[in-house]
Amino acid sequence: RTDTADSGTQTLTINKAFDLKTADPGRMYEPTGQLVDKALYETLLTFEGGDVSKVVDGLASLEQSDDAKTFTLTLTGEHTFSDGTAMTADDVVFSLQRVIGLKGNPSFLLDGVTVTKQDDKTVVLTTETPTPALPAILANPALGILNSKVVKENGGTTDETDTAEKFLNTTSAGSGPYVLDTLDLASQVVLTANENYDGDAPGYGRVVIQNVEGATQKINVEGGSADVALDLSGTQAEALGDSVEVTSDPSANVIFLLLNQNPSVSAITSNPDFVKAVKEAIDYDDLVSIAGTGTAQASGVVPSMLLGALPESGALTQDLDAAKADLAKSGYAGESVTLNFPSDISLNGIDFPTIAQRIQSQLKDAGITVELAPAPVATELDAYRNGTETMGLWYWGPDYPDPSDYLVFTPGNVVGLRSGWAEGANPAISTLADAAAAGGSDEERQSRFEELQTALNADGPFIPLLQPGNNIAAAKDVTGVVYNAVWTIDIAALAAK
Amino acid sequence: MSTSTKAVRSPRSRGGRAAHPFLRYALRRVLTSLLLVVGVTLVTFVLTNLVPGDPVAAALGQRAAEDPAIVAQFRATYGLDQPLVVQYFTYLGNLLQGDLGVSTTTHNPVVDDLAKALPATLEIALGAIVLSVIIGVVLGTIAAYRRGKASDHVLRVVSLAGLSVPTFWLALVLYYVFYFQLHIAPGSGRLSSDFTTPPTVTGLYTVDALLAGQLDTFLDAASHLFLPVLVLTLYTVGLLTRFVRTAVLEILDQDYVRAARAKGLPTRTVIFSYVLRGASIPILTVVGLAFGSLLSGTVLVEAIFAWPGIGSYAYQAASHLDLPGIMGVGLLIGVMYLLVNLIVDLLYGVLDPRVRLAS
Amino acid sequence: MTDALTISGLRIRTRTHAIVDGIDLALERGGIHGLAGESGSGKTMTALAVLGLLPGSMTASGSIRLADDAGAGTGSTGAGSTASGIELVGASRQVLGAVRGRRVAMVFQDPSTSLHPQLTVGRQLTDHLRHHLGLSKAAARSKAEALLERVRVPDARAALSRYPHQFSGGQRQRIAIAVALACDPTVLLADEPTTALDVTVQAGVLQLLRELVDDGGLSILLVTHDLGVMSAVADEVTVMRQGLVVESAPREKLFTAPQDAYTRSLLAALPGSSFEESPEVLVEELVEGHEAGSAGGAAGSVGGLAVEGGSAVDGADDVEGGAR
Amino acid sequence: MSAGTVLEAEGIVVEYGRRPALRAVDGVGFRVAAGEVVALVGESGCGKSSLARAVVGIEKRRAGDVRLNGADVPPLGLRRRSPAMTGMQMVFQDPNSSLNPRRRIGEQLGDGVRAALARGDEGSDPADWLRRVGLDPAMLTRFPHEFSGGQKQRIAIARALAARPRMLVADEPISALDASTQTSVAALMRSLSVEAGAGMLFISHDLSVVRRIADRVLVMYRGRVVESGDTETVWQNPLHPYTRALLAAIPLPDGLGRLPLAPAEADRATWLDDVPAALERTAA
Amino acid sequence: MTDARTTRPDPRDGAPAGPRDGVGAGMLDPVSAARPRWRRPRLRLGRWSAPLGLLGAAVGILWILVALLAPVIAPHDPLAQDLPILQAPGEGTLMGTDALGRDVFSRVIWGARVTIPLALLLVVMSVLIGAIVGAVAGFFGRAVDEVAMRVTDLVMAFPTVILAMVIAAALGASLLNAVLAALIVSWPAYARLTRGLVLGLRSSNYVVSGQLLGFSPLRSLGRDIAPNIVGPVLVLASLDIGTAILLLSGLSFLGLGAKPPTAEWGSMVSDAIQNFDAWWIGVFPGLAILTVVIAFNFVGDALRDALDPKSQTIRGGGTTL
Ligand SMILES: Nc1ncnc2c1ncn2[C@@H]1O[C@H](COP(=O)(O)OP(=O)(O)OP(=O)(O)O)[C@@H](O)[C@H]1O
Ligand SMILES: Nc1ncnc2c1ncn2[C@@H]1O[C@H](COP(=O)(O)OP(=O)(O)OP(=O)(O)O)[C@@H](O)[C@H]1O
Ligand SMILES: [Mg+2]
Ligand SMILES: [Mg+2]
Ligand code: NI
Repeated sequence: RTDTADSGTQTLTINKAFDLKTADPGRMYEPTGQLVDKALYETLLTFEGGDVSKVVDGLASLEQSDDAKTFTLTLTGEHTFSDGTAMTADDVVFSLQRVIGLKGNPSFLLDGVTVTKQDDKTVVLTTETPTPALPAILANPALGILNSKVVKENGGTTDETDTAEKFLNTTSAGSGPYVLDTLDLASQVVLTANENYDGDAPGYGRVVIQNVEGATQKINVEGGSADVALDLSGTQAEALGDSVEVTSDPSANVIFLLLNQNPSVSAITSNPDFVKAVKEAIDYDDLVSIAGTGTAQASGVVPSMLLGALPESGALTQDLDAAKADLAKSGYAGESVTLNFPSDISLNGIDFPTIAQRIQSQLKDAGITVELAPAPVATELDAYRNGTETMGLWYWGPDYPDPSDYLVFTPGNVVGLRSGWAEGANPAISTLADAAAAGGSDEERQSRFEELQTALNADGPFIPLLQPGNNIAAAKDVTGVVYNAVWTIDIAALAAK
Repeated sequence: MSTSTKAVRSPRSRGGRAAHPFLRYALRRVLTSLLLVVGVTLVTFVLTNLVPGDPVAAALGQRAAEDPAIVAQFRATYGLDQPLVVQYFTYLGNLLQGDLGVSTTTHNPVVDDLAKALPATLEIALGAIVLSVIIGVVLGTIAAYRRGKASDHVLRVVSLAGLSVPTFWLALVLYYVFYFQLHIAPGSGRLSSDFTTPPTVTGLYTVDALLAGQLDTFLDAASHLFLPVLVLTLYTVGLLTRFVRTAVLEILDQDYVRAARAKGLPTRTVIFSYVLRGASIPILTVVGLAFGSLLSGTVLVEAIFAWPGIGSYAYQAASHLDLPGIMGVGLLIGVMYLLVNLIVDLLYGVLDPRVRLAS
Repeated sequence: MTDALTISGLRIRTRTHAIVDGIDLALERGGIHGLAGESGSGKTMTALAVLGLLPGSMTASGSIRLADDAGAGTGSTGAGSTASGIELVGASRQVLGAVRGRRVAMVFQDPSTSLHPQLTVGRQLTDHLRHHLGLSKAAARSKAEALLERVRVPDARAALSRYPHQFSGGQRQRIAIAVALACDPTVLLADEPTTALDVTVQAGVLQLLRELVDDGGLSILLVTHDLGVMSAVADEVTVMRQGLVVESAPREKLFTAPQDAYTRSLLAALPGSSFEESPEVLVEELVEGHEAGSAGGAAGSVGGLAVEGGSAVDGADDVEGGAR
Repeated sequence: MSAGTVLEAEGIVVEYGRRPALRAVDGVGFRVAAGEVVALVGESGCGKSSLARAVVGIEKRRAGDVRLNGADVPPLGLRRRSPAMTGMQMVFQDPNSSLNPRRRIGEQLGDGVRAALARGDEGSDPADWLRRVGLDPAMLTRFPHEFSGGQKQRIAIARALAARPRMLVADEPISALDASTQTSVAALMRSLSVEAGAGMLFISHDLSVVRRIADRVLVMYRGRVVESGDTETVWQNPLHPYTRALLAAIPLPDGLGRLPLAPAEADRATWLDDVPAALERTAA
Repeated sequence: MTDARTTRPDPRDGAPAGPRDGVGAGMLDPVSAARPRWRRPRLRLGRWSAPLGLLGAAVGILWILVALLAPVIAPHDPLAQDLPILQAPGEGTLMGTDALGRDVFSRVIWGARVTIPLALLLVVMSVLIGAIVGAVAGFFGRAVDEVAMRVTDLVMAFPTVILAMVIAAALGASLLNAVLAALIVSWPAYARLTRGLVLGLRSSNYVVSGQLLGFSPLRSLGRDIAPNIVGPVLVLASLDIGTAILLLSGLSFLGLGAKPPTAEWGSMVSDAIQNFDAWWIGVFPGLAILTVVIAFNFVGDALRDALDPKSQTIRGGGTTL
């Protein structure tokens, strides 16, 4: 390793378990992509550090109408792209319209949003329905602003005919602190400092993000061949020596269990008493301890760092006696219940098979026989989406840091349907959900979401289990490591001591 | 009164009575190989379509697949809305133009992906095969020469053990010991992160680094090769040692070896010019086979060492139901397997005058 | 002393049993000594023992003495030579290396397997020439060409760059003989050199062998079980059976007045010999021989037939020995 | 078809491969009478085995007819051979490969007996056959590996004869045997087949044995029969240059040290000449 | 009197000639025993191969006993998660505990019940299918042979692990499906071997003799051919048990075989990836695989020496697992 005194020319090595599909912001919607694009592109609005409950100005400042239907964004100051050209409202319009028009993975972020240019510095976004989440959405790196001229020259359009992905996977076209040097989806991404960046030069001149599995990450960061490791499990983090600094926070991912409410899928899991029994049979503390450092029990479906999260006191607790009683009430006769789960997902270092096995063992103690049915995500997603799983173990990561993203866990909505929870299956909860969706002040929203989640915990088919710990290990000489629920870490904020 | 052993003629004259000139034969082999390749694509195609999952679900994010427009768009882009038969023939048609489709996981043309992954795999596979041929031939010859002696038995045990080690386990153990405990070997990947990829000529980092005169890059690339190559080598060495031993034993039994010794030639000459040359054809055959199985074996090894080669690519494609990706890998490995066989065949001609001169 | 090679008290053993059990044999200078005997009697092993090429599982004891080269006049006497010649049993690697191919050469039974199929004839003719005599490539090649002409391989120059499979069986055996003769050895061990050849071809090879001896300098130990061949070229004949010499005599004496029962039975099987018998008699012998054998103790009573038929009981052991 | 003829072959052609085809047998015809031993001699590779195999039907004939007792001999295919055709049996050169190593010899001899029975011929006792070829009947339960090469060959002969063949084809049945047994096995074959009234085609390159047991000889050269006739006639008065060279090249075991005559290269050219007078001669 | 001069096989008797048809048509041909040169299987164990074989047999039997007696031997329920997690060996358990607090030792013991019988099943099935296909192809030749051999070519040209991966993915991960996937890739080796042997034997003198005596095809196949190919096929099979264990545990390692919480060696090794520090989780099951495979390989090797000192077969399409 060739360390030089000047940190600006130093190489920073980050280990990450890749789920990288592209570096094109218009198509990217995976954690690794967020991490990379955050360094390459700038967004109109953004978050500061790890606080995702409050949106701050990014490239632009925001003016929002009271009905949360009109959002006026004005570019602040001068911004230049990596090739030296200045950013204008045209670039903003192009970038946002491109995301919408591509119909790529992130296009849903701007569903129903119309983008219009007001003048060279100002862009107006309008929506049909109130969209209080839009500011938080705009902080997503997928909505990073592209150099429209360069992208258009390389096949960029604002509809499906766009062919700029290839170009954006070799060269970046943004205004962020770094530019893309090389991108290999399977092995590594190399970034170099953007010479035309208008902010402070980033701490490292060259950043290498390598695709490495959790266990190896630990070795690498201990041995010094990696500076930052992003996917350590709790146990791995605990076992790290003093040579590294570990930042542990619960992540924004919520791992939950679903029990199908559709009687034609499963008679027993659609039985409310059985659902209750399962809720009471699970030993949540044990699951947390298995998962290790940083992990917390998920009180409700909304993760703790978001507005509207349920306080710890509202969380489900184990009560084996009640479980036995409810089980008896349900008429469960010892038949085996299938638990489907993706076998190849490891979330923040926690293996789904591990959790599934633990749950199986816990439920067995309560008298419930569970048969595990793992399958690769690719295969299992189908059953999950079609709502045909009897019992499923999944997780939900926020698409944007706003509780409205969690309304999907209600009857007739996306995740609700996956658990066989049809529209009208539970009118009380639907009413609570409608109220939560309406918007309002932060306080109002907070209490409405709490109510909704309390009801969900009591009567819903979902069992929030864990918010796995996000353990970031960094060499002692690296500063600025802050976990962010959207982009994991801001690479540009890292610097050498 | 003579006891006839005319039947002896040339016991290994496989090509001795070739009805066709060698070239015709080679051509026929190429043609059948091509048919086989088509067969490989067909099998992959059918198999991947049997998989119950939906590639759309796998390729799109959790949220995006909810949107029917996005899904339809995706299907149209990748031609998944066509009937299977049409899809297959489209694939074949494109194949003829060197187009293997676009991977649904990486969104890159499969050809480009493979072109990038292949050198990585070749680097370890070639390293392993070269190493194991050298070691295997030396050990096998020693074992044959010392047949029945202690060293023969030791080699027998060692090579059988080599064949018995689960590669995936060995890779982990070596990684644990050499990297985790002893810090001798470098971590995963092809290069340490402080080195930049040498200018691409062959795609083999070691070779490219040398060509570019970057000695330290070469050393780093070579040190990364060490463990994966070692793991792959151990298995093949076992196979080759056992085989070379038998092949050499067979040759040692030949009159021409006895004749060479009766001529008073030094042992070195006898081994290299007579014995090994005689055994070269069967040895070549196993080397070809071993190479094939090496290619297969890289899947696990690459997974463990995070080696960005064909194996990793295959695993990624298979677990994401990436149809073009899987078919591309199947095709590539199939073609390589056939290529290796073809090369072996052609080398027979070089090594065996009876084949070369048959007309 | 006129013997080129003297074998005395030679024993060849495997770990478990004796293959050759103390034989004496003298190969007279400038003559052809025929060695006959039943299959498995140890003829080949005897020849191999001379060159120290016995299979690893066998050991030799006794004495095999190679006479000094005085008569032949070529080459120098190697290490280990004494007034009475060089002892080959238990000789060092150096001594054997100097003797093999240089002073004692060997021709094998099957010409198609005793030449390396992947090496040109030229290479096989010259590599020991260059090794033993230190000749240059060109010199070795011209010597090789002369050799091929001497054994009458047509188009000798072109033949050098061809491969064994491009020659007929007879030509291959001539080439093998040329290879053996390359360094002007004094002793040639020929192990059934014509068995694999057609009679018409065999006749040519026999003539060649005779010529080589008559030209002087060479002595041949000719292993064959074809009594016709033996009668045609051998000067002295030794008959072996089960690792022992049963009879050794000048050719004419052996054919006209065989002493040993086994020799007689061999001759009896020949047409035109004074021991001729009709097929019917032979068949009866075969059957009787079996009965005698199974009755118990008629080892060798009616010669080979008895043994053949009578080996019923110990047949299995024999096969075991043979199927190594 | 003349009386007493068991086998009649006409214009047999055998070729191997194509482009260019190697013509191993080039239009050979002959007949064998009951109780007659016909020897086929010639140098290695002249097509003796090919002819024998074509006669039996193991090798496909490119042309020509073979009739056994007047019935056409079909090539040996996947189908089961008709009982009539089991009247022709063959003995092979290599005794080690002619017996199934996994079956007791009694059983294998029984196969022969069964073949005879299936044809409606009279059966026989396998033990009896063992005795006839000079082996102990008690050995019936043994496996082939427990026998020496000569013994195995005698068992193979016994099996062939147990099928009560009308015609026996023997392809160098003695050449893999030990010098001292060759003659007696050949003699045994002759006496047994003559006794059974079967015709025999006996292939050998050992002319001295041929002379002793054959009634007639066919001399083959390069796929053609160049000379044929009564054994003694051919021996005493060979007409074809190849036959002459062949006979002259036999070393005589007379102990006189006479070198056999080796044909000159130039002579070989003349061996391809046809000498019609050399064909089908009877005793002078 | 012996016949020391074992006549070497005539090149014509064997598989069809032509420039090494072997490599193209049958990978086994150029080096394998297309014609059996062995005689009856008298145990002709070499001085050393016998002890090794015996050692292998002993270890193999030991493992089989372990499998049978697992409930008795294992100190814990292999599935019970009642011990402290990630405990190092020695601290109350012999081989430590895994990430869920299960006793590794008990799981290794119970693992024998999973892999060994399945590997045996796999080999038996491969032998049956392969031998039947190979025998039919070799004996009846022509179109049947052509089709059968092209199919084996196809399967063998395909990367084993990837094929198994796709199949297992298609059928869903389960041990039985893994066996099925492995079966699809492993029968061709036997088909090849059997075909080669049958082809060689078909033209052998004793089979022809039988045909001349009026044997029906079935009788030829059953009496003359089958008994003579059993030996080499068994040798290959015994050597293949090890390969089968490696393949099955490799598939489980990739998550395509055993389902959790089954105590299967391959998946236990893969558990270790997540807990690198806890070396005992992966090392012991790996050693279990290693010893079983070595044991079977020793036995197979000794068997090969005993049955046929000269023959050797390359396992086509072998897998590095
Ligand atoms: N490599 C070997 N290891 C052990 N025994 C052997 C070996 N080679 C030959 N023998 C045995 O040695 C004995 C003598 O064999 P040898 O080859 O000398 O006989 P031979 O007289 O040359 O016979 P033939 O006429 O068949 O060539 C035989 O019993 C044979 O089985
Ligand atoms: N299966 C085959 N394929 C191609 N050529 C063959 C085949 N069998 C025989 N030949 C060739 O046909 C010719 C005649 O062979 P055949 O075996 O009939 O000779 P032969 O007289 O029996 O010789 P030998 O005395 O050596 O047994 C030879 O040139 C031989 O090489
Ligand atoms: Mg010999
Ligand atoms: Mg023949
Ligand atoms: Ni995508």
